[in-house]
Amino acid sequence: MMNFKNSEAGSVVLGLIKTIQDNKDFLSEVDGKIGDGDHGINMNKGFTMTGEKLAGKEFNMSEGLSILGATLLEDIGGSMGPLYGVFFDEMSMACEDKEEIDADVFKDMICNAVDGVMDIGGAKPGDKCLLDAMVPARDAFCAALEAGKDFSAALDDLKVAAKEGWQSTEGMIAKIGRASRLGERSRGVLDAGATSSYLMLTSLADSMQALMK
Amino acid sequence: MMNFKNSEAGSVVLGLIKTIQDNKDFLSEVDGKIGDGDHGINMNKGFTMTGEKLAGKEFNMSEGLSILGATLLEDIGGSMGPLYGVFFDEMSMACEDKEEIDADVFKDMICNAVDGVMDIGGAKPGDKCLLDAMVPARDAFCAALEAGKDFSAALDDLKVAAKEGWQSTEGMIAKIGRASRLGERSRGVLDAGATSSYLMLTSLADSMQALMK
Amino acid sequence: MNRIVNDPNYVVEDMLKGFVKANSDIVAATENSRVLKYVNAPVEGKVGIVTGGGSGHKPAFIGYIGKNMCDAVAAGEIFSSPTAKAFLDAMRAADSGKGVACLYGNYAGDNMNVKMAVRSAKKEGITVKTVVANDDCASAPKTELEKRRGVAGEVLMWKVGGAKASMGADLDEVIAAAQKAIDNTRSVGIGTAPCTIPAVGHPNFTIEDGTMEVGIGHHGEPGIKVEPIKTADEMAVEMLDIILPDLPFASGDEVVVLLSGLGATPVMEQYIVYNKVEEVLAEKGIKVYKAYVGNYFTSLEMMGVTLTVMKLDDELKECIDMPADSVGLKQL
Amino acid sequence: MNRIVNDPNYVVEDMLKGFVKANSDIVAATENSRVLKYVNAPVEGKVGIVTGGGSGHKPAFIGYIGKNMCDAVAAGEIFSSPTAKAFLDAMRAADSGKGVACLYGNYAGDNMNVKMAVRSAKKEGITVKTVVANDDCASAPKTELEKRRGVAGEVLMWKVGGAKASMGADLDEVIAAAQKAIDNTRSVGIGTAPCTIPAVGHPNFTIEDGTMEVGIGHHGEPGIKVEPIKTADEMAVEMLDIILPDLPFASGDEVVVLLSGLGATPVMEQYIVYNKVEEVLAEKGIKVYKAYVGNYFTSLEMMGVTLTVMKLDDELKECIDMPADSVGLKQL
Ligand SMILES: Nc1ncnc2c1ncn2[C@@H]1O[C@H](COP(=O)(O)OP(=O)(O)O)[C@@H](O)[C@H]1O
Ligand SMILES: Nc1ncnc2c1ncn2[C@@H]1O[C@H](COP(=O)(O)OP(=O)(O)O)[C@@H](O)[C@H]1O
Ligand SMILES: [Mg+2]
Ligand SMILES: [Mg+2]
Ligand SMILES: [Mg+2]
Ligand SMILES: [Mg+2]
Repeated sequence: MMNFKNSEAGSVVLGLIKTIQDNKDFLSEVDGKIGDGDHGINMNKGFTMTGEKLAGKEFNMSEGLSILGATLLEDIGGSMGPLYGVFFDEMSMACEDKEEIDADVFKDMICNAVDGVMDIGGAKPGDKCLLDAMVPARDAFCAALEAGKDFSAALDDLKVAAKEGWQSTEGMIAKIGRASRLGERSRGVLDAGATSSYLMLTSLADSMQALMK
Repeated sequence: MMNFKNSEAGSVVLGLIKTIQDNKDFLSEVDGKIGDGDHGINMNKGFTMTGEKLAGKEFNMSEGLSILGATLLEDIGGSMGPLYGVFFDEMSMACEDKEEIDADVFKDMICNAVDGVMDIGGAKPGDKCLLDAMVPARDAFCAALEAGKDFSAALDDLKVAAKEGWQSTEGMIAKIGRASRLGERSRGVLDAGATSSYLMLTSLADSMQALMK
Repeated sequence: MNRIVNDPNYVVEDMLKGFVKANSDIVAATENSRVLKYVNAPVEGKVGIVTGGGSGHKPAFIGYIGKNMCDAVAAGEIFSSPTAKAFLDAMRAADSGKGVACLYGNYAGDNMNVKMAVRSAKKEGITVKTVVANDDCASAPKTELEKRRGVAGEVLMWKVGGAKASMGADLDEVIAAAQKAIDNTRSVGIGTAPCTIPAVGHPNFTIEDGTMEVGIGHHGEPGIKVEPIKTADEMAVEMLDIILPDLPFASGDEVVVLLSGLGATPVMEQYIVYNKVEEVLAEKGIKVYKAYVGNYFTSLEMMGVTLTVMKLDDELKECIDMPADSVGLKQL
Repeated sequence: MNRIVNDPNYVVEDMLKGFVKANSDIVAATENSRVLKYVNAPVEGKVGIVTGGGSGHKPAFIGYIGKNMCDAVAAGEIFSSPTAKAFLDAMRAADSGKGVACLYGNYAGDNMNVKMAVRSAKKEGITVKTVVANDDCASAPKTELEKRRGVAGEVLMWKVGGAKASMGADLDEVIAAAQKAIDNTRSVGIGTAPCTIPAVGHPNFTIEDGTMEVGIGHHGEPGIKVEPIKTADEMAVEMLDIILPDLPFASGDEVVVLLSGLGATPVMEQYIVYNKVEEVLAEKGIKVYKAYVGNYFTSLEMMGVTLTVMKLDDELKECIDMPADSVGLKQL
């Protein structure tokens, strides 16, 4: 079975929350190398707040994503509030009227979300930022569908591309965000935002694949 | 020969200066345990300034002591400015009209100096302060003369008493100065001011004994 | 590192509450717990002055709320931009119908959150214009001014913008004065010891003992070089060597100098540096019209100093001369 | 420890020079390089206010020179009393013929140097009377008030004495008001990290990480107990538990609270403590009439806070309300 019900997929959002909580210290550590060391704190606060809002509630995937996006936008500042806020808000809007989530719906979700991030942040792949994991992941997913692969196989491709994209940030010079002032000194270290993006894309894909079983 | 010429004894003051300079760090270290750790700095500044004033000048012992006392009084604050300022000023006044310095002259010097310190500071032996070295030293010197000892032998007694008096401060509770607020916690540590007093009294006695040779 | 906090995750909340209690003659809370306002805001007939930024820079940002200064401030987490919502609520609190000048520093997060807030404010009929401070010479070459960070020069931008607004200027005039202030301002910092975000618990960058980092940012962003530590006089000369040619400042100029400690630097040391700064400026024929020395823009307990110099004209002088009553800057 | 100094033995000289340059609208040098005075001192017809003490406590002591504050200040070495000569020269600089109130803190060195200066001043026909601040509850039991140190409460003593003198009071009235101020003031400090005198080069006392010292003095004089570090709220409660019963303060009292950082404590943390202080006072029915939170009396880069509470009557309120224009305390 290559799709799943929106109404049964609230766990996707819980998976995202757990992923961030589990990687809180790691994300701050990566950010500390060429940033200000708070990426894990910022993310954890927003995701944990979302978890508290969702606790004991019934919610489907699009509702969960919507609350996540709104929480990030309203309650979390920094760069991550607006960037991931828009990301999850766009994802939510792309599926809110769908009962069944299939490859095409997810394609809209990831495409709109990535566009939203580019629009608000003005960055592009190669700038050493979120987009270095997001854009290759989106591209790989779309290419896989194009090539006739099924939803789950396309998510496998997405995960591989997200990981490679994330790892490629190590060799990059930051062109955006705090680290961009470092020039050459920003090379040789992974990007914090790309790290959280890779972890969340992987979590998303894993959760969805589990729902397909 | 049991006395020496005031005019040939400027070296006594140079010996005091060197003693303080050599023990600067030690004095601060002792002060750091229950005080604020600046005793060596304070003393070194005043004594070194005096050294600069005296450099290349002709001066006898009473003149040297007068400049030392005045420098401490005018240029060095803290407790040491007034206390040691008065101490050396009184010493100087007790010998300024003497050509020969003998046991009786020195007896006046040390007695007046110690009285001056007690007067301005309001402390007494047992308070864990300068006086715990000074008073026993003075008393031993006077007692030795009383017992018929000569100047040099009386200075030997003075040195022994100064050292014992100094060491006795270890067992005392401070009753005056910064450390007095510590109560029991001030016990078990030597007193900084008694340390410098012991060192200077020893230097004084050594210099004078050398002049007698 | 011994911190004086309760829950490290709620230091900003606790601090804001204490700040309002202690300074209730000047600042007031708003419905948004992350937004404080001047007790008299919105001031009838006056352009509102808004700023905001990450916390941990005391007295920036909330310490510059007050009479002839800022009307409302959005406070973020430690070293992290406030939310778009907080900026929006600050704009609401400051607007008396005359529009709002949002005068803030050039950081990615602040840019994005202000952008979203301005968009929402517009929908509500609040006109907001912005000036983005970029006074930190060390953060990008002169050819890329738009990439430079805002640092302690922001204090002078608020002083000028706040004074101009109180003089009755309209929004465009306030924006023009604040923009002129920051365009004529250059800053650079030297860091000598790092700081620790309470919720992180260890320094997130290092400055080795015996070294100093020239051009360091307010959040420990690496500077332009790491050198063996110099004397205070040499630091003053090195900072001026970066700042003066950049504008450039020239003989005959009158300037404001703002020398700020980064948090834990004894104020004594700041005056030791200032002593040389003024001496060098005098040698170059640059006259200090007014000096501000003290902890004006800090980074928790980071050590080091930032030097800011602003070139004056008559309008800027008039704004600098105006009295001010905020917690961080009081001028009679 | 990375210091920002030139020759560590001349930090006070360098600092004083920088201070005068930066604040020439308020302070002026005198013939004695260790004495600074208010630009308008001696103020015709006004009792002169003098203080002095060791350096390293910025803004104390020189930062409290100014309008309706102190007229002249004697500056000692770091943490060491000024010379008798410096106190005398400060008295000379402050006296307009109406006499001088020398308001200083209870330290052995200061007592001796002031004593000698007062004696010399008398010979010159300058009448000097003194108030010796002893607000630090932790420094001796209540039965030995005369042994207690003066700490941050001195700021309030200067504020009151300075205001009273500016109101035209005579020397005895000024002395009585300043004495009343300090008699109604209690302080206690908590230290969380030590400081280093530049010329010494290493901390001269230790506070282990994870511990705090309750009752610590402004020069690191050991306090009444060393405890595992507590939360900010618990520190506030612990300090109030020492201060409140000592005077004692009671329900219905109106008070001034002065919460000062010891130097390197982020101001954020000071407000976190203040938040709880005010809450506890409110619970006990004690009303905060005015709060001062910030670095009012420091010890180089020592960490920790001191809490000072002064009980008010109408006269003290009037003095506290008076505007002031000094570097360390500006009040509009
Ligand atoms: N304009 C932008 N577009 C996309 N990602 C960005 C942008 N600016 C910053 N980032 C990402 O933000 C990450 C830092 O996030 P975080 O540490 O939470 O915020 P801050 O930099 O405000 O402390 C960087 O690693 C980078 O990936
Ligand atoms: N009233 C006093 N009479 C005699 N000695 C005193 C008195 N007060 C303090 N002392 C001495 O001063 C010493 C400390 O000197 P120092 O460290 O130079 O000054 P401060 O205490 O001002 O830092 C103490 O060890 C004590 O011996
Ligand atoms: Mg970050
Ligand atoms: Mg000492
Ligand atoms: Mg951040
Ligand atoms: Mg001392």
